[in-house]
Amino acid sequence: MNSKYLPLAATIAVFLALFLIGGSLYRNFLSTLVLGNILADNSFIIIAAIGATFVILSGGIDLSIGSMIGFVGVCMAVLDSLGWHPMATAALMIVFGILFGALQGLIIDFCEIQPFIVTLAGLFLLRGACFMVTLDSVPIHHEFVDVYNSMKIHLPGRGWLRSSAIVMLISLFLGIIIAHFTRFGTNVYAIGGDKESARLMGVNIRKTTVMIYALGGFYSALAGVVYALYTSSGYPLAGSTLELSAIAAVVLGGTLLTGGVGMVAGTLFGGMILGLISTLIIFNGSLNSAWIMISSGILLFAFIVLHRFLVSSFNVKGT
Amino acid sequence: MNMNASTPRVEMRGICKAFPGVLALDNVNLTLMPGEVHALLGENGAGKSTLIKILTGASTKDSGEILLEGKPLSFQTTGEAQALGISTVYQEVNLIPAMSVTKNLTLEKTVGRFGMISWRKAREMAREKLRRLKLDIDIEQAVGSYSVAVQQLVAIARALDDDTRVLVLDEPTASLDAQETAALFDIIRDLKSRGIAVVFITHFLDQVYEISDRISVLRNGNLVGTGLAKDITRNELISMMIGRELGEVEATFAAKSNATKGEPVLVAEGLGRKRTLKPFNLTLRAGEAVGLSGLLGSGRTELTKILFGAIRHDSGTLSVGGKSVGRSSPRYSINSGIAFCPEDRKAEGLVGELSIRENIVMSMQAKRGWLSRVPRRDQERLAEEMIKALAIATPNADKPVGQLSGGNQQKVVLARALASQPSILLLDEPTRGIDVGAHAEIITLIRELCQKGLALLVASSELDEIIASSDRVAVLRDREKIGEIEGADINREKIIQMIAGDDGH
Amino acid sequence: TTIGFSQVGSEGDWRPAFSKNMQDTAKDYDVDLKFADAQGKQEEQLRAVRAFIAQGVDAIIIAPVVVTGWDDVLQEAKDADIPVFLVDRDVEVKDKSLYVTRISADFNLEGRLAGAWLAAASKGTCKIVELQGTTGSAPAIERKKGFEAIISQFPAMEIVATQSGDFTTEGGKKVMEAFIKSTNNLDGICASFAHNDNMQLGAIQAMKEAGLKPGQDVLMVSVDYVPAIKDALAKGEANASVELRSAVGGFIYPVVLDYLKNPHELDKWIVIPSDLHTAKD
Amino acid sequence: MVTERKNIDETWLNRLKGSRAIWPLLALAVILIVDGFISPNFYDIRIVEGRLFGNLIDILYRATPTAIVALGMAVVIGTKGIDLSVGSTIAIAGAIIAWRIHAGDSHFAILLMALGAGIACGVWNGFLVAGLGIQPIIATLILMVSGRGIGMLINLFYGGTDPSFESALLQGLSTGHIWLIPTRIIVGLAIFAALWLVLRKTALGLFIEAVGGNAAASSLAGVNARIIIFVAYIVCGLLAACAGVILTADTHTSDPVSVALYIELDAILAVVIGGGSLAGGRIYLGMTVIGALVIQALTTSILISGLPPEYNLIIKALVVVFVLLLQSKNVRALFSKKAARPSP
Ligand SMILES: Nc1ncnc2c1ncn2[C@@H]1O[C@H](COP(=O)(O)OP(=O)(O)OP(=O)(O)O)[C@@H](O)[C@H]1O
Ligand SMILES: Nc1ncnc2c1ncn2[C@@H]1O[C@H](COP(=O)(O)OP(=O)(O)OP(=O)(O)O)[C@@H](O)[C@H]1O
Ligand SMILES: [Mg+2]
Ligand SMILES: [Mg+2]
Repeated sequence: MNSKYLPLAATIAVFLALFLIGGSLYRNFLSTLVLGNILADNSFIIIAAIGATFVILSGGIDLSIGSMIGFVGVCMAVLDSLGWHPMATAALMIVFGILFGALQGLIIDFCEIQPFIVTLAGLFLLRGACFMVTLDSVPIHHEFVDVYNSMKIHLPGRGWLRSSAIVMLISLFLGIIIAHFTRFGTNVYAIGGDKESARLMGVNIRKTTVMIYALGGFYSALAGVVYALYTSSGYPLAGSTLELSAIAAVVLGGTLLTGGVGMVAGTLFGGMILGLISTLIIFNGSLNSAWIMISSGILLFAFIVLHRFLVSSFNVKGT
Repeated sequence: MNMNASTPRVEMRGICKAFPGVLALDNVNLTLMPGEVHALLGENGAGKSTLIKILTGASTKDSGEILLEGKPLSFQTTGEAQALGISTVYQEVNLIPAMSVTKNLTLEKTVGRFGMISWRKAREMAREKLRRLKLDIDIEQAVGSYSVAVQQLVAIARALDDDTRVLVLDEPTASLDAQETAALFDIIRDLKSRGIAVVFITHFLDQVYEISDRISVLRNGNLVGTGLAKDITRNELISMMIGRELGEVEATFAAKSNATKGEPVLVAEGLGRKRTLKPFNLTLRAGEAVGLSGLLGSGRTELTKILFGAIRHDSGTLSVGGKSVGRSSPRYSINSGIAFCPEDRKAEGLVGELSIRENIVMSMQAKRGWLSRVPRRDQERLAEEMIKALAIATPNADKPVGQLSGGNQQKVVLARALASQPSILLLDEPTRGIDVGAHAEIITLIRELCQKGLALLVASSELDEIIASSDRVAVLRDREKIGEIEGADINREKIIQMIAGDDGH
Repeated sequence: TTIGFSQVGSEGDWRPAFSKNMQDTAKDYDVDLKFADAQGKQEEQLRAVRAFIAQGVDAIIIAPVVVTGWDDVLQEAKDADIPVFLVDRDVEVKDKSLYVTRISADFNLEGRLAGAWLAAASKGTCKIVELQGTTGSAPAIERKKGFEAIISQFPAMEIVATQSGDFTTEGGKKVMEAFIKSTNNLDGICASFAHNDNMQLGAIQAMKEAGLKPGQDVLMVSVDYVPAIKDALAKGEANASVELRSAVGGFIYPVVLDYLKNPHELDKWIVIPSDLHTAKD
Repeated sequence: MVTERKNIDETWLNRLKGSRAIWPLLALAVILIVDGFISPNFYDIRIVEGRLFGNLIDILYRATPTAIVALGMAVVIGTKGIDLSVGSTIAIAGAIIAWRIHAGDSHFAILLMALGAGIACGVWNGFLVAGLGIQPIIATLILMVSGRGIGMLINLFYGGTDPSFESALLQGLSTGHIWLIPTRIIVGLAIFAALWLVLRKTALGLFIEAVGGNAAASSLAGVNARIIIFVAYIVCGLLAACAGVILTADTHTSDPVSVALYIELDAILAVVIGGGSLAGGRIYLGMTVIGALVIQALTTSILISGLPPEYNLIIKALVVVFVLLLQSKNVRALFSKKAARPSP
């Protein structure tokens, strides 16, 4: 096996191990219902994380994800109450997401300001914009939402592949194609690997950076649409700190935060591991709030250590 | 030679470029004819790399103009320059270490349609490019896992495009040995015959005369002169470059040292590491210079790193100054008086953002520990001394090292090792990219240190350097030490014979 | 009986006390409580409810983070024949039959109680500074609405400054410090209304540090009635606090268990009374 | 053979323009001037209850904990790391203070315990980053998600219903004053001076910057990169605990879930406004403090502006963008009508 697939393989192995452990501990855990839930309940995190994967692969970071999800949600809800069709607002919001991301990318490259800070300002700005749109949580009543939520595929057993999960899997496929089979994708890796070299090798840094953050904006706006349809409402505080989950999903999926190394497919499993950790804690159910927080840290730690152990032991055998 | 083609391929006129505190280029003109190999020479920091960075879109000029086949050029990115047929190999190997060889070779080159990439075609293209350089490596491995020399070859392969009109090579041969250099020159001759203009920067004068048609010399950002290679003698060339004669220094270079061999200070017995280097014995004595010779990938770098503790050995014993070392590490080695110059100055040598002074005092400071800081005044004095001794071209010692020219960066790596006042010095390709004048001076300096009792190990792909500087030569082949030669036996033929492996084993 | 309880989070002093009470009293009613803390995120809460459904609990109690977005998951619970009870905040669903009942206090009423007390105490003339809860959160919105509904009846009562203190002591203190400076030492201010006690406690500290006498110079009214505010009331540094009961397990479990034994229509809102406390209590 | 090259003159004005300090300071000045328009008596400083009192003092006073955390963050960022767990560290330190005061320990011992807890948090992060080689953002995320839980758990040790306390010593450090001057500002200055001495008068600063700039190269130069990274996280944990003492004593209560929420973002922002790069390699202590002051000045102006709270974030975002654009060469070039040159 090529060594670049090692982290991904280890991530998958640990995911399966955790899933099996959960199954042995809790009744009804080992089922397609739980698996389907994990896919659906994390679909927007994973969608946003796919965008974040590109950004992180390029050596950047995008903190505006959570706010974007909230902002898209409130806009969809408010426009719904004004009689817009959700698909129309979705299209509008995705265009907005792309433009907003592109603007962030432009500021990052043209002004030479660090992505962390530009997107942190983006986080404040979009969250503030949510409050401008509405302070209340607003339901989306359009019947399209019911149609959307009823589109699901039955899995063997009790489980469902819900519409959100389907959208997520399609975006994942798209992400994999972009990352691994386009010039743009290769340029992303190049910039993340060594920006100065990439520039000298003829990569147009400005264009690529703008496109990377535009793609990030696209995915986070899409995540916002999925979130809004999933909860059929908009809420100005929705998605707070989701950017951290998204980044964690990317990194758990084997992508290096320093850029240049990683795979989009890993992000799927990274996101599912986060979901699995939460689900395990809920199934346990006997912890108080304090222990719930502590144990998510412990499980995260356990995962990371197990992952490192697997990667290094594979490595020794491989060479 | 194809010198009568009327329009120049490229004309650079009145190029000026200033950096904070330095005028890197002052009104420089350069003309490239189709089908010529144009050597660009000059001391470290003369402005060669800056000039070609401006030509290739990697850097912007302050004033002046560039014409490509008579048409004025204005581009802002290297991508645009590449599209116009200007291919470049920059001085610091510019590849993406974490990406595979294939990807590095095909980045921003068309393979596939509609922005999609056909990896099958990409691999074909990569193999084809490497074949021309007779390089046979696994193209799916990350470029960073190969030695600097292989990376250099990959960078060259990348620049060889079918639609190239101008090929710019900035010290492509600095870490290559004779065999690879010959392969490169074959290709250059072929390109030349197809009317491509080649700019060739190097510090090896032999190579200049071997391959180039015309020569331009830069000094302190000014163009000193341009002329046909056959009209300029070696001595003229050197005095054009450094502004004075070199005869005296060159004489020292040639003279054999007569230092008396001292006590063994470093003894390796059966030292080795699985999959890296077969166990070897090696003794370094005070006052003796040992050369390390071998082909590309023969394990010179590994051997020095194992001695230094940067790669941990898994067999054999190592003793330094009579004490045996259990687990060696760079820190331990530094503390026991060993200093090491790594081969890859960008990745392993320098901290680019820190100043020259800080880089120079680093090892010395590490040796003293964090509590007893070298006083600022001493730091400055030391830095000034080193800048003077090694002729580092810089306005002051507080310039970030990353902004120095390649050769001057290399000198800083050396300066750091020397500043820690080692009793054992391990050098891996120490003079990569250093100009002739400084080269000779550095050899003299090290020779003096040897005389004062320093034990020296030099790994180099430059046979002449090895022959000139060593009292004893260890030869490596295929990650194994195959022998040592001493005294009068040290000559080109003997070493080549051993390296090549036809010495009757 | 196994009951799943999805709690909002553990912010402030009140909510952890609420969670603790729910977990502690579960034993008294022989309930196996599956507790999930959503840390203020609706997505975590949806995940918890779905996990409860997958686990096959007997009933689900939700303290919703937000009022909207519940139709789907409540429908799933209904399809799985699991009754859902709301505590604390309300939900907005198209089909009210998706949950059995809401057992909780009334935030709007709390705001009104505070407003009414202040109107009486200030005889209808009062310039007020307000410390809001987290922007956009249901209690902040409802308490503000209730409070304003009352004071709008009195032309001489008005809110002259309002800021968010995020329901925290630290936030309340920072905001009050700024108010003190922007109103020239609370010149002409007669009352401070805080959306919860923690913020009010912070405000009290800020006033004391600025040499003001909270409770005397300025009337202090807030919501929650946590232990620390009781001390403040006793010392006369606060004047009134509307109780939001945290020991409500005794209200909630009987309703749920009773319903499980004997499913029947219940009122859609069983109100837990809110009392206003002053130093006299 | 030292090159005699025409050195380009650096005028006094050019040097000032080129200096890193000028832009954040300018931003601070602009914010303070705007404040003067918002609130006419903004600059008044009086003596109340035996200490200086006024908006300007308030900015210093409120900025102190953030600045202390930001100094620690600057050290970690210098090693090319990041510490997301500072908020959790503050929560843990605070919970320990409340717990031990309830248990009746000596308050001086409690102070040491709180600082010790910060060191322990730093050791843990350092172990994950330097020992296990986990990426800093993820390594510190572990403590970030669980640290506040640990704080809550500690509160539960004594019932957890009323975690408020009184302590003359700790409150003296936080809200007290020594001759007119708030103690915490003096504490902050002392910490700044101590850190400056440790970094600049020993070789630690050089080592940290070297490791952050190029870990491989500094290892080969004999610097023990692991230990340096370890030390950086310990310093950051210790400083976060110092801020934790001040913040907890400020409100006399332990509120692990919401104390110092998002302080990690403010601290990172302060470092960056102060010219630090998240790519590591440089530590600017003074500038970091100025960064923290900019943030606090902004927060204070929003509070006194009288605008409804829903505008807070938008204003904060716009000002942050403005401050950063001010620092960008290309943007300044655009505005000074010179054609913007692409980055070199
Ligand atoms: N980015 C930069 N910032 C500041 N000064 C620079 C920068 N790049 C180059 N210089 C300076 O410009 C001068 C010319 O450097 P250049 O790299 O062109 O030299 P060179 O002739 O290629 O030398 P070498 O033989 O050592 O490679 C040097 O003094 C160098 O310090
Ligand atoms: N010509 C080559 N063909 C294939 N692999 C090579 C070649 N040269 C080097 N390598 C690979 O590069 C890696 C590094 O080699 P190493 O550092 O030992 O080279 P070296 O002996 O120090 O030579 P130099 O310093 O001239 O590069 C090894 O893994 C080796 O397999
Ligand atoms: Mg050069
Ligand atoms: Mg080598």
